[in-house]
Amino acid sequence: MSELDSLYQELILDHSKRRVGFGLTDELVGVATSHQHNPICGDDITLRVHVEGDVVRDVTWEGAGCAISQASASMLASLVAEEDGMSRAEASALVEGFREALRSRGTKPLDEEIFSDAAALSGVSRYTARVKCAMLAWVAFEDALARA
Amino acid sequence: MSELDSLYQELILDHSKRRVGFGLTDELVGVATSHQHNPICGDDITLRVHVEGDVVRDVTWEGAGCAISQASASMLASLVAEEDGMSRAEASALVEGFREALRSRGTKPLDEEIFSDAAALSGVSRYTARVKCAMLAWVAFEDALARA
Amino acid sequence: MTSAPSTTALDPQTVRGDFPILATRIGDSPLVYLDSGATSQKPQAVIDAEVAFLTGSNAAVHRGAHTLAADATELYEDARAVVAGFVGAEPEQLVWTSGATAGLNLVAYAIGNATLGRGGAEARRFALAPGDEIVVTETEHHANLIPWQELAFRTGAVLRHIPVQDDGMLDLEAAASVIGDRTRVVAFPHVSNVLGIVNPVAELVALARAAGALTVLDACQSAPHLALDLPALDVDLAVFSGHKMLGPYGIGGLYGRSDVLEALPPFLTGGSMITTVTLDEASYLPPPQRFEAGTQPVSQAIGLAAAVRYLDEVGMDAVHAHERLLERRLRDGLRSVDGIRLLGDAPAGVDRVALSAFDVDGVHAHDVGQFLDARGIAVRVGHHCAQPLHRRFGLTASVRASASLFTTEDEIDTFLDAVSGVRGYFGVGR
Amino acid sequence: MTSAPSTTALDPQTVRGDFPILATRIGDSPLVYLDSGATSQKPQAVIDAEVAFLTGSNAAVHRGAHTLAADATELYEDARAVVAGFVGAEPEQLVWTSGATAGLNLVAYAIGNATLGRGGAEARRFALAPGDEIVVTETEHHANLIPWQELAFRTGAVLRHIPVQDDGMLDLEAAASVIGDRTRVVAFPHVSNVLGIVNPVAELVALARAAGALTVLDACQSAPHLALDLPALDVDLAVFSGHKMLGPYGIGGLYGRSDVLEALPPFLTGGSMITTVTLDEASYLPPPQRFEAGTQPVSQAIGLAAAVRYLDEVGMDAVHAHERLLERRLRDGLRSVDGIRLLGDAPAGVDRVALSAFDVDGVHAHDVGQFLDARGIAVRVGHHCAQPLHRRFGLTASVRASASLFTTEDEIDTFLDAVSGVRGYFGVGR
Ligand SMILES: Cc1ncc(COP(=O)(O)O)c(C=O)c1O
Ligand SMILES: Cc1ncc(COP(=O)(O)O)c(C=O)c1O
Repeated sequence: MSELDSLYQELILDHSKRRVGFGLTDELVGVATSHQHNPICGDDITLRVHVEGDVVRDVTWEGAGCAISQASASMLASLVAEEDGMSRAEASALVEGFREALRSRGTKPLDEEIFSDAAALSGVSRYTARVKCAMLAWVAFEDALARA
Repeated sequence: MSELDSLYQELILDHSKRRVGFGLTDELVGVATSHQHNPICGDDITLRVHVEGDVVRDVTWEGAGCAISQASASMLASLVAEEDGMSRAEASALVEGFREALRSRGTKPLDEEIFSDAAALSGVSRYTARVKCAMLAWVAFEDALARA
Repeated sequence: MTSAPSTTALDPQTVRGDFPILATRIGDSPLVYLDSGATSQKPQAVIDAEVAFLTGSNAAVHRGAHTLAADATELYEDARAVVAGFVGAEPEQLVWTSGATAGLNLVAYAIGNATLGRGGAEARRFALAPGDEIVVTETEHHANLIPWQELAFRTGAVLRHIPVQDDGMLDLEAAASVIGDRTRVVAFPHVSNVLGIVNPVAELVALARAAGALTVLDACQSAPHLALDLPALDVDLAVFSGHKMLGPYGIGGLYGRSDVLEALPPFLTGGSMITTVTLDEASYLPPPQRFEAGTQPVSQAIGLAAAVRYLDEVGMDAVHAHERLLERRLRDGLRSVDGIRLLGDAPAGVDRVALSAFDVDGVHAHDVGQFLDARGIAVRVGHHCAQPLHRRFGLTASVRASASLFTTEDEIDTFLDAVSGVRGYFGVGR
Repeated sequence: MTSAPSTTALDPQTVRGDFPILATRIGDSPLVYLDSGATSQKPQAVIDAEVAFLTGSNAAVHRGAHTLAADATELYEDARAVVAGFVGAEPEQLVWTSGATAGLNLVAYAIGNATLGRGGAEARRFALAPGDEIVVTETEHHANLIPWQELAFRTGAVLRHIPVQDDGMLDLEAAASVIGDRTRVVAFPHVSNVLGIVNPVAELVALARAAGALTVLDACQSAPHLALDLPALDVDLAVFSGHKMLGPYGIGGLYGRSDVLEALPPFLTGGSMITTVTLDEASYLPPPQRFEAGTQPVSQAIGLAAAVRYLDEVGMDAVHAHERLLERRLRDGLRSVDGIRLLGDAPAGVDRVALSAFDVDGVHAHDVGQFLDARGIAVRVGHHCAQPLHRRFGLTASVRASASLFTTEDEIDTFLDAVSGVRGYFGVGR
């Protein structure tokens, strides 16, 4: 597998087109929205999280960006859907773990057990200029949680 | 003669103390004054020229500065006194010739026949940082002539 | 110019030997540097000039009587004369800045200061009244846009713009109606850093002059590529950046007509730009020193002089001719790739520099850049500090390839070949 | 700091080998460089760091996805972390500037912009009303004086000053009455570039804090000579210049407390400091980027990081201890020469850097400098950009000798020996 292929794995290209969670839900009680923007490339994301009590119900999003950023948002949404009912604390820990791995310059891969499809983003951490692309949705998720 | 001695010739040190023309005359008809300032060292000179018709009568001055600038003013005043009655055109030519020599980086010495004691300032032209010191009085002279 | 324009054609292979970074490999591939529009690479002569200065003559300029200081001052002022000559100007018409952005801010703030009553009677001609108009273009780099926005906010002036056509040409008819009685400043790029088109300076200057407006030219993207004669272009002020024209970072030039610079109040204040200072007030030196507060980028000025000497030796006409060849190959090639949309696809015959920004249908610019990088090809992706222009073309980002005097036709072909594989790799199209 | 402070004493002979320019001869004499207060000489490590960057990793930072651009961005942001660490700060508290003059202008103009309503509600705390007071000292370098004069003119604020005593110490009693209810800004030097005395930062900060005023520290002459911990000094903002601390020209730092930087409106505007830009308005990034418009001096930032790494390896405590030795030898020696008057002859025990300005009775400073230069000794002559301070001491110019970590005691002796011959040569005294 070439270096480029390890960055753009099938799973990533696939998610970047499938875009799980694309399309914002309505604003209800317990729903909070975050808008994030990458000033370098002009990409942006609007991400909405639905929390009931301590339970994160779902993530939906809209936005435009590169394959990495789109795949990352899609993978995050599908992870939240799979986990079905993660707590705020679990969600925060996920974001922290993701951030740490992405900033590790290839030294800390993402655990597939925990991150599911998103573990395919491990390779991004060796491309420091692309870390922001992968982080965009997760930062939005963190921010929206804090508001929800 | 060391390099330094060729810059600070006896004649120069002597003029820097004797200061021919030091002390401004009264402002009369045909008298004009120029104030010049060297922003690098803070030195300044106030130089007054007395012109009758087309004839430059005398130069007087006041000011503080280094040995080169004081000597140069003194030598200019004594040159004008010696020449006794130079025309404006002659005066302008003198300033031009002086400037050219001083900017020549040692390639065009001042002719003693023309510049009298001031010819001792030839050595200054090799010290680009000091050219302004030697020029100060002559620039003031040129400026005052234009106003007289 | 320090030498007669070269009439011999440029041989990029010879030139390449002068640029040490070109020996770099990116993974298994040789570096194909097509990002000169962002920053240029430096020939050895520039590096050597700076190192020679720092190890042999370094000292504060205009401030000491000692030998090193005198040597440094001479080298520094010679550098000014050389760089001024490169753009057709006199030394006292060239103000050192830390770059084009700093130069444009200098002009905008100096006008702001004049508006607040600084600079005395001479400066009154620059003062803006609420409702006065500043005109820019829709193609502006942020550096030639935001300083004017801020000036407008601070003074009550109104910012207007000349629109750009679908083909990347400025709409001169619209310009004639935008520029009018209330116009006080017209600021525009010689060459846009996204479109690569050489704008019609004479026409815009004529409109501005008729309105009595000050003209400010952003020459960042022309200075490295064309023979420039700023006085002949008849603009009032112009800026360029050293790092885009083979020179060091941290140095640039502001050219000004003498009467304009002489009347403009200072911007940055501090040491070396004053005559007399008391605790309460200061009086200022004439230009260019009036605009050069504090310790200047001395080694960088000397490095920039080495850069323009190098360009002059190659010959700016030869540089432009070579880059025109590259430019045609680049654009013709891109046009023939499926799913590519060129930004600013002006009619043939329009003068340009070798720079093309484009969109790949279905693939984000960032991904295109990454794909090219894996083949050693360095391009710029994003909005290139021109968000309004991208919005005008319905995009947030594009890919930009920009060549330089050392770019070869083979490199252009390598690039085109890679671009034609992008959509396939990302599984879009066909 | 990147390494633990060295406890071993500094050996200037070892250090000298790192500075290629020290091999220079001035005529027949070895160079004795006593003009580090104007600009420092650069160790080979600084030159090497810049050259390595320019020949191996040069590319525009924060803007490209290609390999060189990513490498360059990393080196550049690492440099920020290293330089911030050197002054005890976090990376996001360090804004790159082109030098101290630019940093002080940034602060003064940003306050001016806040006064004109820019920066929204957070920035209102900086806005000045007519009659508000800005306080500086009588010892100021023009860079920390004129920007405040101009700000006062633009806003209607009043500029006041803390006087200096005959012995060069700031008059703290007077300071307590100058700084008061109307004081909004207190700007002062950590070390004056003429007196060499380390000013009582804690006392001045306490007075300013009590008045609710913003504090701005000019750390130009302390950063190269003392271990600096700006957050511990509790100032709001501070500036320093790279070229005075073994680094390149064209780079400097503005340190700011996070809450202050976050609330301050931008100064220079352009690329790389924005989030969203339309033709009509722009929104701005958080600090430090908000204050870093346009292409930054990238290679110079990397060079400055190499400089502070070098200083840290020698150890700032060792540097200060060595320079204290030199300083005592210098001042004791000068005191024993007939007809010499020291500026700022503060009581023994006052902390200082190795810098002495003095007047030679009957001989103009320029002539003293020339005399010393003929012996290879480089000193600075003039007003050193501190005209009001010279006027305070009844002078227009003085001679200044300033040492550095590579200065030896022998060099101080050579200097003192030469100084004792000055009046004889010019035929004054005895
Ligand atoms: C057209 C144009 N104008 C202005 C600038 C700003 O130049 P700098 O970033 O060197 O200040 C650039 C480059 O970024 C440019 O391409
Ligand atoms: C105390 C002090 N402040 C400010 C400055 C200005 O620094 P720069 O000229 O590097 O901007 C200097 C040096 O000239 C200085 O010594």
